[in-house]
Formats: sequence, C-alpha cells, structure tokens
Amino acid sequence: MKRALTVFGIILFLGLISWAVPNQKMGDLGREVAGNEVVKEKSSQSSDLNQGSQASADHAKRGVKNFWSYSGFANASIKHFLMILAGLLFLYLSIRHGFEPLLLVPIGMGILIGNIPFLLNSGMEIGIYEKGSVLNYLYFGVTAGIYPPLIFLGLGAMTDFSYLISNPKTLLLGAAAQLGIFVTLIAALYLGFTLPEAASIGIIGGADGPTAIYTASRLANGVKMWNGIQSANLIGPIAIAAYSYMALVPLIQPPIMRLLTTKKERLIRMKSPRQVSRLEKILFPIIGLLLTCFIAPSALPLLGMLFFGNILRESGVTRRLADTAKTSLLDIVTILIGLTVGASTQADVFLTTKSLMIFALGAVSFMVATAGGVSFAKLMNLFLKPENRVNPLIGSAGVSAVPAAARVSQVEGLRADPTNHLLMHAMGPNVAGVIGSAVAAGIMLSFLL
Amino acid sequence: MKRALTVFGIILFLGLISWAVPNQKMGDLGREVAGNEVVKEKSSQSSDLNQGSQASADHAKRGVKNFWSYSGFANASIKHFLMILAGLLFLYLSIRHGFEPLLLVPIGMGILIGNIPFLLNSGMEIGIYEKGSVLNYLYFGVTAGIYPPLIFLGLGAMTDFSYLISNPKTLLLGAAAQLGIFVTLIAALYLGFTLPEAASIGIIGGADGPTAIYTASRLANGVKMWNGIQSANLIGPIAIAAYSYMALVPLIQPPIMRLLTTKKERLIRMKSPRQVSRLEKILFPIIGLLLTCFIAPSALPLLGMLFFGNILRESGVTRRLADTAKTSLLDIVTILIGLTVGASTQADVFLTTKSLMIFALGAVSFMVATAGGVSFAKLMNLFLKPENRVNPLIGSAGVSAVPAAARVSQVEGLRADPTNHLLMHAMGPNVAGVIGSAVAAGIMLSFLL
Amino acid sequence: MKRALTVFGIILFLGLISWAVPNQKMGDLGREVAGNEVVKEKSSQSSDLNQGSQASADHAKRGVKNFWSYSGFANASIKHFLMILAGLLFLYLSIRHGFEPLLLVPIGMGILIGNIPFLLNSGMEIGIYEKGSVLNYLYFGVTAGIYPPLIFLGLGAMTDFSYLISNPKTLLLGAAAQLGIFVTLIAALYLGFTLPEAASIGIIGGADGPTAIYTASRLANGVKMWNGIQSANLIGPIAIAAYSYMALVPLIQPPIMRLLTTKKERLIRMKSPRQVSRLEKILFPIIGLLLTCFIAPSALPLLGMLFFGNILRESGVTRRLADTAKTSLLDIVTILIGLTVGASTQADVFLTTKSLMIFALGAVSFMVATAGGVSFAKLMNLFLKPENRVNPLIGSAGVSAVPAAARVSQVEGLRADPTNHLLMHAMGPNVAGVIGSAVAAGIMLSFLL
Amino acid sequence: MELLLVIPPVDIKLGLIIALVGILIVFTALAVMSLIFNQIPKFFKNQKRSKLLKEGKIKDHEECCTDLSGETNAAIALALHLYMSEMHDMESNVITIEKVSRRYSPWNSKIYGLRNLNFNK
Amino acid sequence: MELLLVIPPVDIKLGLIIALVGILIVFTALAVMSLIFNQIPKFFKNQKRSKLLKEGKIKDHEECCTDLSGETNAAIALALHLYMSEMHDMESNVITIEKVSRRYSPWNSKIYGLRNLNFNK
Amino acid sequence: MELLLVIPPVDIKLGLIIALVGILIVFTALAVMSLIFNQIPKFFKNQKRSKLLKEGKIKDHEECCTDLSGETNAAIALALHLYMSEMHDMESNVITIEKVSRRYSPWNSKIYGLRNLNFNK
Ligand code: NA
Ligand code: NA
Ligand code: NA
Repeated sequence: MKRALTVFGIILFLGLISWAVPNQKMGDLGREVAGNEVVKEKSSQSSDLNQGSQASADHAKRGVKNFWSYSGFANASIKHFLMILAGLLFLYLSIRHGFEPLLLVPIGMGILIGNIPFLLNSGMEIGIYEKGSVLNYLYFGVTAGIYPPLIFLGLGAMTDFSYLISNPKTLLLGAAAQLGIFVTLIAALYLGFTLPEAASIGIIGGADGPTAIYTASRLANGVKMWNGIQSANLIGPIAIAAYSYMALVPLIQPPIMRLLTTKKERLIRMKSPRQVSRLEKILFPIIGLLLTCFIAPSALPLLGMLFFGNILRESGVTRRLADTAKTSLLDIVTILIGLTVGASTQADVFLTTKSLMIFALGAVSFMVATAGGVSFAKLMNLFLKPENRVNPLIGSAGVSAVPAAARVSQVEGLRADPTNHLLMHAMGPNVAGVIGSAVAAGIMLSFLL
Repeated sequence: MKRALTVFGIILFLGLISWAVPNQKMGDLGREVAGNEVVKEKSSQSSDLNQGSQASADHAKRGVKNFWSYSGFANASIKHFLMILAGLLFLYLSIRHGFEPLLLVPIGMGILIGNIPFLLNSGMEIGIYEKGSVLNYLYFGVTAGIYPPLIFLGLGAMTDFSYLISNPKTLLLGAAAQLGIFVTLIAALYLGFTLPEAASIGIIGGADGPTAIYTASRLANGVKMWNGIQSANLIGPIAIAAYSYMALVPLIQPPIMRLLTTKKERLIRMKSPRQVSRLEKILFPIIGLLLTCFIAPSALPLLGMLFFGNILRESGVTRRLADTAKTSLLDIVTILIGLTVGASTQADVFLTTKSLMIFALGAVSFMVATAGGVSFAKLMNLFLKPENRVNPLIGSAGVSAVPAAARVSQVEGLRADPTNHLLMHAMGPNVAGVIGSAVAAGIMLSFLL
Repeated sequence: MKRALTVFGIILFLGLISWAVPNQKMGDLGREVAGNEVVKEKSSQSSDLNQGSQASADHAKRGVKNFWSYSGFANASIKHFLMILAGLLFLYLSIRHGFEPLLLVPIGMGILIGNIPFLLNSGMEIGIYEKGSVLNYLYFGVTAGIYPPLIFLGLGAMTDFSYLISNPKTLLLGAAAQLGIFVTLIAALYLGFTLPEAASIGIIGGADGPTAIYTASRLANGVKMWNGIQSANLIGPIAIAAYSYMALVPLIQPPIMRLLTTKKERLIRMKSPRQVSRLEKILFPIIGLLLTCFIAPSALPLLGMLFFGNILRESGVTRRLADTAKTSLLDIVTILIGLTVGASTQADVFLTTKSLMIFALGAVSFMVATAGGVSFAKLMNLFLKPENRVNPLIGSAGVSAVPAAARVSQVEGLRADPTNHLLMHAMGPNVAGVIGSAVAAGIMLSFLL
Repeated sequence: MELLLVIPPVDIKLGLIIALVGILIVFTALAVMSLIFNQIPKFFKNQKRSKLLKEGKIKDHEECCTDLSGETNAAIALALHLYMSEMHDMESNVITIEKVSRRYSPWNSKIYGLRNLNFNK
Repeated sequence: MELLLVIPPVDIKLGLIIALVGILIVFTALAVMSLIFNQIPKFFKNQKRSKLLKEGKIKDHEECCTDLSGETNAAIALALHLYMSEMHDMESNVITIEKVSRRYSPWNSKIYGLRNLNFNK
Repeated sequence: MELLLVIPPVDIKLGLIIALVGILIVFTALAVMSLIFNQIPKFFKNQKRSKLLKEGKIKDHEECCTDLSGETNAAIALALHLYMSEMHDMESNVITIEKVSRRYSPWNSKIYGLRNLNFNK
C-alpha cells in the first residue's frame, strides 16, 4: 500500500510538470526527440524573451517548458528504459550474486550513466560520444587502446606464473582454448560482419576483457576501413559480451565439461607441482616477452605490459612498483574502463541487430573454447605417461577468465572426488590462456591492420 | 639585528646583479616588461655574438644581462608581489590555523608558483596559460572539466549517506540552501556580468569547489559565447572565492545562524537517527542517479560520478575500487586541481575588477545560502509534529562545504546546550547540499549551454 | 647437453617456419626491411586472394608467409639484438647487483619492449615513435616534459631537507658539483653538437634523471631549431646515459675522491647537525621556491614541483597528499617514465655515433662533477674555523644521485675511519645537488629557449 | 562601473526565469527523493513485519524493527563530543564518518601461510 | 538478415586462412615456450647436481633437488579447500595466489627510532 | 668525425658565456639560500632567548637552545652503521630518512567503535 503511495507520488510529480508543459504529452516518452526542432524552438523562444513582451508568469511557464525539453523525461525512449533495466540487472547480479563485481558494478553503473536520456546534439557535453564531454575524454583511453595494456600491467604484477612454469605442458591447453576465437571469426563472417569486425568478435572467445577491448579498439572502432567498407563501432557490445560471459563462466562451462569427459577422466589425480626457483620466475617474463612478441609483434602492447608487470613482481627489487601497479593503478584503470565501457552502451548506438548477433556469437565462442580446452587435454593424455596425465577438467581453464575458470575446474573436480583439488593445476592453463588469447589477437592484428 | 643582516644580504645580492646590468634600474621592478622589446634585444645581441667582435669580459656581462632580463627580478611587478602575499596568506591560514589545509595548501603554493614573474611570450613554456608548458597540460583537467567529476567520484566513495537516508526530510534543507546560488545569479547580472558568467558566479553559493569549477569551465571559460559576447575566463577567481569562503564557513555562518534563531529553537533536540539497512544504502545512489539526472541531465558528469563512487562504497563487493577512488585517485586529483587553480591566478589575468566583484558576490552568496537553510528549517517546523521538528541550526549545513558546515552546526548547538550533539543530524543536509548544488548547476547548464 | 636440446628446439622451430617461407632466407635477419615493398606485396597478395583463383593449401602457405613478414624474426637486424643484449644487461645489473633497480628494471624491460623488431610504417601501431600507438601515447609524458615534474613532486614529498637546513653551507657543495654540467657543455660543443644539444648533454653531469629528461625534452627533442639547424632527438640516449651513470656512481666516484683527498682530510669529523625546527622546515620550500625561481624562472616546472611536494610533507596538515605523492603517484610515473625511456631506444633511432659520444661525455661529466664537489670542499676548508670544517668526502655527494652518492661518501668515510659516519652530513650536499642542477637547467633553458 | 552600462535587460529577465525555475526544480527534485526514501523503509518494514507475523514471531499489536534507543543515542553523543574535540587534528575537507570494517583479504587466507612454508622457495 | 547479402566471399576465404594460420601459430608459440620452460629446470638441476657431485655432497646415484613430497601436497590441498570455501567473499576478477612476504622498509630501520628521540623535534 | 666540421665557432663562444654565467648564477643562488638559512635559526634563537630572558628563565650569560650532544651523535652514528649494513636490501633511488610518525586517523576515533556496535547495521 505504501509502495503504491510512493509510485503515486512520482506520478503526481510527473503529472504536475507535464501539466506545466501542455504541448508535450506524457505519451511522448517513447518517441525519439528530433533534436533540431527543440533547439529551434529554444532559440525562437529566447528571441521572444528578448522582446520582453509577455507577462512574466507566462515566461516562467515557458522556462519550465524549455527546461523540460532538455530533461531526461522528455527525451526518454523505450530503448533507454531497456538499457537502464540491463544496467540494473548487471548491478543486481554483481552485488547480490557476486558475479565479477569489480567489473560488473562499474559497467552496470556505467550503463545507467550512459543511458540517462538527454537532448542529443544540444551542446550540453554530456554524452560519451559527444566531443568535449568528460565521459568522452575518459572514453579516449578505450578508443585509443590505452586502458587494456595498463590493466595487463597490473595483472602481470599480480599474477604468479609458478604453476605454469612448474608444468609447462599446460601452456598447450591455453593454446587449445583459443579455438573458440577462430571458430567465431568464421561464424561472424558468415553472419555478414566484415573481416576486422569478425576478428574482434572472435576475441570474445578469448575470455579476456582487456584483450577484447584492445582488439576492438583497433579493428571495430567505427573508423577502420576494410575493402572500402567502414567498420561499425562494436567496442561497447564486444566488451559487454566479453565481461558478461566471463561472469557467467560458472554457468556456461560445467555442462560442457561433463559432457566431454568420462567419470574416470574426472578422477585423474595430477602430480603435485614442483618447486619453482626465483631465477625461473625472473626468466619467464623475459623469455615470454621475447618469444611471443617476436612471433606476433602486434601483441606487444598487451604482452609487453603483462610481462613488464610480472618482472616488476618477480625481480624482488621493485616491489613498490609492482604493488602500485596491482593496486592503485589497476584500480583506477578498472574504474575508468568499467565506467566508460558501460556508458558506451548509449541506447541509440548499442541496441542494434549487430549487438544481438555479437551476444549470440560470444556464447558460441565460450562454448567452443571450453570444448577445445577439454578435448585437447584428452588428446594430450594419449601421448603422456600415466603418471603425467592431466585431468581434462583443467582444460576448460584455458579460456583465461582468471581465476573464475580455474575455480570452475576446482569445483567440478571436487564434485567428482572431494579430495582432488585441481585449483593449482588449473592456474597453469588459466594464465596460459591470457597469453594465448593475446597472441591470437596479435596475429589477427598483424593480418588486418 | 641578525634579521637586518639577512635582509642586507639579499639587498646586496640584488644590488650586485643590478650593478652588472646598468641599463635596467631596480625601480623597474614595478613595470610590466614589454616582452617584444627584450626579445628583440636578445636576438640582436645573439647576432652580435655571432659576429664575435667584442672582448669576452664584455660578452659575459651581456650574458648576465641577457639572463637577468629573463629572471623574475626583471619581470616582477607590484601585482606579482600582491599575489605572492595572497599565496603566503593562504599557506599561513591553512598551516597555522588549519583552514581546509588539503585545499588551501596546494592552492596557496599554486599561487606562488603561478606568480613567479617571468618574461611572457618568450617561448620558455613556463606559464600556466602558455601552450606547451607542463602547468598548461595539467590545467587542461580544469578547463576540460575533468578533475571535478573525478573528485566527486572520490567524495562519493567517501560519503556515508546514512544520515540523509534515515531522515530524508533534511534533503529539503539541502535544497533551501541553494537559494544563495540563484540570488547571486541575479545580483551578478545587475553588476554587469553576462548570464553565463553570472550563473558560474552564483554557484559559489553552492559552497562546493568542484561544482563551481565545473560550471565555470563550461560557462565562464573565456571561450563560451552569449548574445555575441565572449565570456571572460573566470575559473580562477571563482574557484579561489569558492574555496576561500568554504574555509571561512566557521566565521561566516555563526552570526547569521544566531541572528535567525531564537534560543528556544537552538535547544531543539532531534530524534536519534534510525538504523539504515544495507539495501537502502545500495538503492540510494541508484535511485539518486536516475532521479536527479532524469531531471537535470547536465548534472550527469558530477552526480553520475558522485553516485558511482557511492555504489562502489556501498555495494560491499568493490571495496578495493572504493578505497582507491577515495585515497590515491582523490589525492592525485586534489593535488593537481589545487596546484593549477592556484597557479591560474597569474597576476595579469587575475587581478581585475571582476575578481573583486566575484569575491564580494561570493560572500553575499554564502550568507544568503546560510540564511536560506536556517529559515527553511524554521518553516518546516511549522508543519511538523513536535517530536519530528528539526533544530534550525542544522539548516545552515545545507550549503555543503562538507563536513565543515556540519561542524559549525554542532558547535553552535553545543554552545546553546552542551549535551545536544547536532553533528550527525547536520550530516544529512550537508550531503544533501552537495546534491542540491549539483542539480542547480545542471539546471543552469541546461539553460545556458 | 640439455641446454643444447633447448637451443636445438628453437632452431628447429625457426627452421620449420623458414621452410614454410622459402623466398626469405634466415640470413636476411640482419637486413633492414624496406617497409614499402613488403606492404606492397601484401596488398597485391590480398588482391590475389580476392580473385580466389588458387588452391587453399597454397593460400595457407601465403598466409603464413604474409604473417612471417610481419613477425620479429623477419624484421630483426643485428642492431635489434645488440639493443636486446643491452636491455638484458640492465636487467641483470639491477636485479642481480641491485643497481638502482627502481629505474633500471623498468628501463631494461623498456629496452626489450622497444626493440622487438616489427615492420616499420605498416600501420600496426606498435612502435613508440608511431603515432597512435599506446607506447606513443605514454611517451607523450616524456616529450611534453610532464613526467619529470611529477617525479620531482614525489621526491619533494619524500625528501627531508633537515640536514641541509642544519648546515646551509653544504648548499655550496651542491653548487660546485654542477661544474660537470658546464664543462660537458663546452666539450659537447667541441664534439660538434649544437648548443641546445650540448646543454642537454651537459645536464647528464647533474646526475639527475628527471632534470636531464626535462631539459632534453625541451632542447634536444628533434624539433627545436637553433641557428637554422634542427636538433636531434637525444632524449633516449641522454636519459639512458644519466640513469646508467647514476647506477654506476659507486664505481665512478671512489677513485676520484681518493685521488683528490689526503688521508688526513678523509679523517675529518664533522660537528653533529643541530636540531631543525618545524617552522624552518616549512619556510625552506617557500623561500627556496621564491628565491630559485625568481633567479631562474625556467626551472619552475622542476623546482616548483619539488618544493610543492616538500611543503605537502612538512606542513603537517596535508599528510595524505604527501603520502600519495610519494607512493602511488611517484610509482606510476616511475613505471611509465622508465618504460618509455627504455622503449625510446628503438634500435634504428638509438644506435648512432651521437649516442656513443653522449655516453662518453656523460662519463666525463660525472667525473668532473665529483672532482668539482670534492675540490670545492677543500677550498671551503681554507676559510672555515677548524671545528666547522667539512670532510671533503661529502663534496662528491653534491652530484645529486640521491641517496647513492651520499652512501658513497659514507662508505669512503668508513674506509678511512670505521667510526666516522658521514651519511647524514652527505645528505645536505646531496639534496642541494638536486636543487643546483635544476637551477643550472633553468639557466640554460633561459638562454636557449 | 562602466560594466553596468552594458547589461542587456533581457539577460536580467531570463536570469529571473532561470532563478525561479531553478529553485523550483531543485526543490522538486530533492522533495521527490525525500518522498521516495521516506517510503522505502516503511515498505521494507511492512514486508518484514508481515513475514514475522506470518511466522508468528511477533503478535499483531507488537512493534517490529524499532529505532535506536535513548541510551544508544547518548553514547553516540558522547562519542561525538570526543570526536569534536579532536577535530583540529583531522584532515578536514573530506567527508565523513566510516565504520572500521574488518576487511577480508585473500592474501591473509591460511593457504598462503602453508604455501609459504613448503611450496615456494 | 540483409547483412548476409553483403558478405564478400573473399573475406570468408581470407578468414579461413587467418583462422588456420592463427591457431597454428598460437600453438607453435606456446609449444616453443613450453619446450623452453621444460628444459630450463633440467638445465639448472644438472648444473647444481654436477656442482654438488664435484663437491662430493651427493653420490653418483643419488637424486638431487627433489620435488615436493606427498604430505606437502596434501597440506596444500587442504589449504585450498579452506580457500575455496571462503571464495564467495573475495574480490574475484583478480588473479592469484601470493605469498605474504615480509617487506623491508627503511622507515622501520632502527635509525629512525633513535633519530626520533633526539635529533628531530 | 664529420660532425666536427659543422661546429659554428659562435656556438662555442656563446657556450662559454653560458657556462661562465651559469656556474656564477648557480653559486649565487645557492649561496644566497645558504646565507638566509644560516640566519634564520639565529633570528629565531634570539627571539626565543630574549623571551626566556624576559621571563627570567635563563640568566644573561647562559646559553639557550643548545645543539645536540656528543653522545647523541654517537648514537646516531651507530644507528647509521646498522642502517648502512642493511643498505643492499632497500629500494634505493628514493631519497631519505623519515621519522615514523604516529598518524592520526579520524577512522580510529572512538566514535566509530561505538557506532559500529549499535548504530549501523
Ligand atoms: Na584466453
Ligand atoms: Na551546496
Ligand atoms: Na645535481
């Protein structure tokens, strides 16, 4: 009953204002404001004001009306409300259910901020796509591809590659899970995307937000030309899809993992990881940088920063730099990238058939990647001595989505055998997946830039 | 006596140098250097040097003279010394008396830095208004309006809205205190400012530095046109006035508060605030964002960031982001905004009649705002049941100036009754004032952009 | 034997790929790729692909070949390997031997990142000198001279000037050690550098990385014109030389110090420093700022920030700002400046005769500076009462290189007398050296900008 | 002041409109927010109350979910007083009053101690 | 969808090439890395072993530098279990498992305590 | 080197001037600063001394406000020695010596404990 009162209060308020603005009906909420007309109306009105020939009550009414035309109520469309609902959903899932909150809370709030309806092209400098607005300045870090490498710097400073070093063959699982990328690339081409767009969409299957954003900012940025066709700006949908599915990894992967493995395989116990020396940990980022970037120089902005961050961590003499890279710097960039990626979903840009197709392709991509990792683990086992076999449940961790995918492996492992902890074994393919998808991105950038 | 020695030492030093530069008298200190002439002199001299026809002692003397012409001593004017005194005053007040040190120390030092006299237009890239200088790059965060929203992000991550949520009617006090903004707007118009300038000056009455800077960067930035007249660049004076009066809140408000209240009113005890649930705290930034920004989309850069910061804080799952937003990020932006706002008071730009008028209007603005808050609290009491009445002393806290204004309420409350603590009641209108002035800014931007 | 296996594995891998790309021989590694031709090849190939007339196996081979032409292997030259070796050397010295790791680890890794060979001018946006690349955006902080002042801000917030204040005559030692700067300036002129280039090279003798980078970014930036000649871009070599010699201070200074002092002089015990009041500490940055910047306004970006940071530290009321300035902010800028300065050594730009000469001049510069400081200390002793004499071993600390040079004084002092601790006495000239070289830089900028 | 001569009277008129509309809308916005947040707790309380009623944990006439007691309030007041007397020492432009919250960090989890002992060098 | 009409078949062909070459190269890159890091510890172990042999600390047939024992592994597994059960509480997009390392800070060095007492105000 | 041919002799001359003027001015600047900071403590000491004299707390011939004693110095020296022997372990490009200062934080104020107990959920 009290709830009704609240709703009633709001309706009353809206009613009062709409009464003051008789020419604009509430039913108009759903229409797209034709920006120019209102602006014209404004200027004619302000010249009226200049003549100063009407009564002042009339003036005030016109003032309110003018103000109203700039408000969110006057410019809202059904699309805005849909996006706001999406933002609220993101906030709900992340806050209530703990799905990747560090990413989904900023993105969710960003979606709300980006979908407050306002009068487009009115020079108010609000919208993220409006030159000179604050959001537009912050968004530059996305479009110029600056944020993703900085995030990789922080991740490098945060990541312990010990598990990978102690069991290097799990690197291959990280490679196998990139299958999703290339399958999706082909699928996207068949759905009519241009090659650069398709490559960007494929990267969603890498399960790595920053890599997806970086690739999209280079290939599907609304500017890139390919065979005379301008690419669409797909950064927003790709980023949202990548992060959404990363959050949904605990729901997407298990069925596929169970489908592709036998009970016996799920019970495989792996050898405990060996001790890794400090020297190995120091050599890893150096060799990793030289090797991967000699092969795919286009991956340099991502992998260079990842391994740079890691050497800050492992050198033992630059701890304060590593600490800052993985705390303040990473947090600041996370806040900004989440906010702007969320806000970049401005309804008129985001709600297109393409976005829907990207979401569909993203789901496929994650599934293929999971299947790729698990299957390849089974394939490897054919060639390995029994005591060296890998539990195929850790293959799915190759999609990256660190550390969510590794946890899925652990949970599924415990389900089969409550004493068989796979987490540390799964961390190997998991961080290998980060490297793998960055290499894959580098390869596609080499071909398409 | 020793003091005299020091002074003597300095005079001796200056004397020695000025002896080496016989054509330039010390009395010239007060004149404005006509940049072009000195530069011309330099180039002719350097061509002299190229001919290499004079003795080298002569050369060295000319070298010193040339160097002298670029020094602060040769370019100083009485205006510079006035501004340096102002900077020292800011430092003194903040360090010795603790007036808002986090703002006034950077601003004070910024004033010194911005008023080191140098040869204008000599390409040395020092001055804050000189393209390519470091200060100019840092100042971009002010002129582009980027710093204020980032500060609001930090404030949001720092602010506990519990008190406001537990007693929502204090939101109205935060609205009432915005009276100062609109009264000052009219007063500024009468003093001859253009409408956008007047609106920016009015916002000083919001007692909110970032909001004032953001509004001025949009409306009184030296570029904005209105009715064919270019606005002056008033960002500096407005910011300095806003922060000065915010620091002086403990001196400005009490007399007005006592004047407008009876002893009996000052003794009113308020009900203790009720417990606020976590859900309410999470809903607050979401509903606050949607409601205020639907009404005034132009307030989005400020309020969007404020509520974004607050949800990082209250969500409970993004603590590390909230921590960084309210520490490192807030500190970095505070350092940069303080420094550049201070340095933007470069004597030749700052010391104008307009700045003086802005300071006068700012004082009026704060007084009206205080009176507005207190009076409205009294008005509210007419409609409230006795047990729900508010102590009008908390009305003054509606000016924002968080938490200084709330403390003034507390101190005045204790003066009337040493056991009546108003601080937590005053926090409600205090943070409401932040929202209120951002909405007011948004409204004016909607009208004037 | 296993080592051979590893090497064999790599060779096998390279062999396999090069087999797939028969037209390009491994011997080509050393050649400079003529960018245009490969690009042309690519476009003709892609038009071939468009005709779709060949078999798909052939296609795949061409795809690999095309990819290969973009890889580091195809574009590597002997220069790249030399630079990579240099980077590895930096990493080795800093990690294994602890030479200035906070600078040399980022620089070393930056050298690796900057010398991954890639196809120049192919639009891949990787290289630091390529417009639009991430490294190029980050490098802007170097070329625009933004990072050095921010580092000075952090250093100011970190530096305790007590020792200097308690024994002000050590300021003169900080002045004397700047001799290296001016001697090197002349030497560089004789080696054929233009005046602005020579001035930038001279600053290496200031033993102060940020000051050297700032000066070079203004005077030897590849854009600056002087007498109709465009300066070379020497930022990279100058920065690398400065930091290298700063790391080598413990090796460079001791022989010179011993050469110039008698055993008796090295035994001099200095009076313990007096207590410094808080007021003095607060006055120091204010007076220091006004005095030095009136004399050399061009030093404002450096000294202004240094003293600004210091007042944040000493004011006692802005601790959180000082804390952030000397931790997060300093770390972030250190990471970025180290990385980009390292990466700016891109082989084709860096490996020139000029770089070699700069390294030679830098060594001279450090030696002269050390000698200057020590000699001047001896000169001062001639005029001081016996109880006030300074140990000439602290003269060498005047080169800045804080606190490495002060430690060298301490170590040498202990070598002469194991109970004579000079560290705190050496901190005075050490921090004075920072001020001295910034003033020297300012003077040269005044003359040459 | 010469400036006074330049004022276009229309600006005054438009200024007055902005001021009127502005104060009106600021009040409206904050009043609506006030209204909403006034209702929210009642809404939740009712939900909670009917749930408790259903479960029989409270009787029909009993209050549920009461506000803070007087003593609590007094304690807060005292604390505030202490807080105020330390005021001069605090950094003051920043807002507000925060609970000291124990903060979970995975780095403190027991596993790390163990790993530290025997797994990593 | 109308989009389907626009697909240039050549893009498909080039796409297939990129996909094939891409997966091949990703595998090659990670396989080479795997190979290298497989060899590195053996290389170091051999060095260490021959050094120990030379110094006579181990005999010719003895193993050197063994891997972790079974008990260690069990302990880690238990710890992991504890870790997983606290999982819901941690901030989760961030990687990984880190040792708590005592961190040397010069500020804690004894000198400062002393200076604090008698040198600076 | 070919470069040697390009040197314009005027640059050398101007370079010499800059060098001379430069070293002169660097010395002047730091000397003036030295002079000022030499005087400041004497100035304050005198102020303090005359104040103490006026208040009769010291007699005319007594010293006031002495410097650190020899023992203090020895203690510092020892501490420095300890400090130096730990040197290899510290992060070294950063300056300086800082007191460990107790840092007032409003979050630790007693109020928060209280609020924590009974005011917020
Ligand atoms: Na991946
Ligand atoms: Na306000
Ligand atoms: Na120096």
